[in-house]
Amino acid sequence: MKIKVLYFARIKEAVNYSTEEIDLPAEILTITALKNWLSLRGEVWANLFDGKQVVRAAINHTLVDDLATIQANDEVAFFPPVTGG
Amino acid sequence: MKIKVLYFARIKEAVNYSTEEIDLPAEILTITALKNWLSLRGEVWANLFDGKQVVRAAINHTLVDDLATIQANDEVAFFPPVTGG
Amino acid sequence: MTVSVQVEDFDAGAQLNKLRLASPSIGALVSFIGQVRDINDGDSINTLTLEHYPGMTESALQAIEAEAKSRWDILDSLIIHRVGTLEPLDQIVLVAVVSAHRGEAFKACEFIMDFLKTQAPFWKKEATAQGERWVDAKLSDDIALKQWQK
Amino acid sequence: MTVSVQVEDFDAGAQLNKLRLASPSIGALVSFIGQVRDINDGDSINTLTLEHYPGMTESALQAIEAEAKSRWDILDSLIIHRVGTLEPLDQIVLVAVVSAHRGEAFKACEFIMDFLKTQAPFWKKEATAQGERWVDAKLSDDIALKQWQK
Repeated sequence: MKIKVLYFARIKEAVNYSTEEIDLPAEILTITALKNWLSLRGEVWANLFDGKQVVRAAINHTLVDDLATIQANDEVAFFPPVTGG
Repeated sequence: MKIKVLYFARIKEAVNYSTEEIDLPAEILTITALKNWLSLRGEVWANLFDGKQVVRAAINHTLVDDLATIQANDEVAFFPPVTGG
Repeated sequence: MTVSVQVEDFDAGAQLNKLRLASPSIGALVSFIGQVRDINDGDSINTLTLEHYPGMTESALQAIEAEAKSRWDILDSLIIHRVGTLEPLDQIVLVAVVSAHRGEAFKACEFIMDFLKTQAPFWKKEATAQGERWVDAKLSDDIALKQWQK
Repeated sequence: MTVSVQVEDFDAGAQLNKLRLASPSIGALVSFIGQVRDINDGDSINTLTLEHYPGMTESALQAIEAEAKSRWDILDSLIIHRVGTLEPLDQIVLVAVVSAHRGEAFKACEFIMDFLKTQAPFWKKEATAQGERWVDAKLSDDIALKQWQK
């Protein structure tokens, strides 16, 4: 299924992407699965999702936890803890 | 001893004084004693200090309780609970 | 730490800018503005007249500011309170506090308002269609004060 | 219930006047202004750049306002948050809440700030003499959030 993935702040800089379209394998159904699948891209990606830093996720503009389910055409975003205000 | 007494808000209207100089008998040493002494002036004064309404007191611009001691040349004020802000 | 008791209206925006621009170590500005409402206790309010105790008012407000500064790490504060006759939508009071971080400024500003409401010698008289009446002190203000007891 | 995410500065005084003058049933206006400090974590700050997640930011802020309105009896609220590159003394954010009485406005305003700090997708990058660095989220902000848990 096709999804859109966005990256922000230090994560955007680490992976050198701000946005990409991904055609996910059918078995990738959750944020955790997507993180693991992206980790296969190489060291930068593996380091990002190795659990040593907090990577928050949103689906369609709503903060979600890692067990949240991804559906076709979702907009998924990865970013560090927020620091506005 | 001579003191100055000020009245504010509904108390000022009740007694029809805003300020007066009083030469107190030597035995009037506290706010309570002053209230009792003023009550002897008549019904309006007696009603004011009969305990049915809260009458707050200040000595020299500081809120005090009824046991506070009055000294010569003090500025004593009587007023209802405050309602600013 | 500034206190002003005045008949004139104030420019809240100009006051807040002045307070926060005084130092780049200020990160947070919390302010309260009180205004005259058109209805109180079910009756329409034509005017609200504020009486005060000149001299004591200023020293009471300064004491409240000093107490706030002793309790929280605030950088400056401002209290402007009007007296005289006001109408609905008129500003009554401005309390503003600046600090490095927001938590201190929020607490100190609310503390100052709660103390002002119960300790500063102001009295309100309302003019309604039924005549004039003094505003009674509210039990809720005494309750609000209790949260700050040490 | 208004939200604006914008590059431009804002006139806090004009915004506050507009908010409080909208209704004579408003008795209390509580506001928070955040400004850029010149020192953070011991280093001098030249500029602060705010990145955000367009679309999600606005909906997160609207959700925070709606939650505040569901918890307290407030009459209106306003959030203005700037993005882009700012300097010390620049305004970052304005949160303002109006209500009949002060207690509700104080609580709702602090609630909105605490949620904004931890839920709204903004990220800060500081430029210091030593180069650029992302600002880390603060544990104290997570702790501040806990007081609002039901």
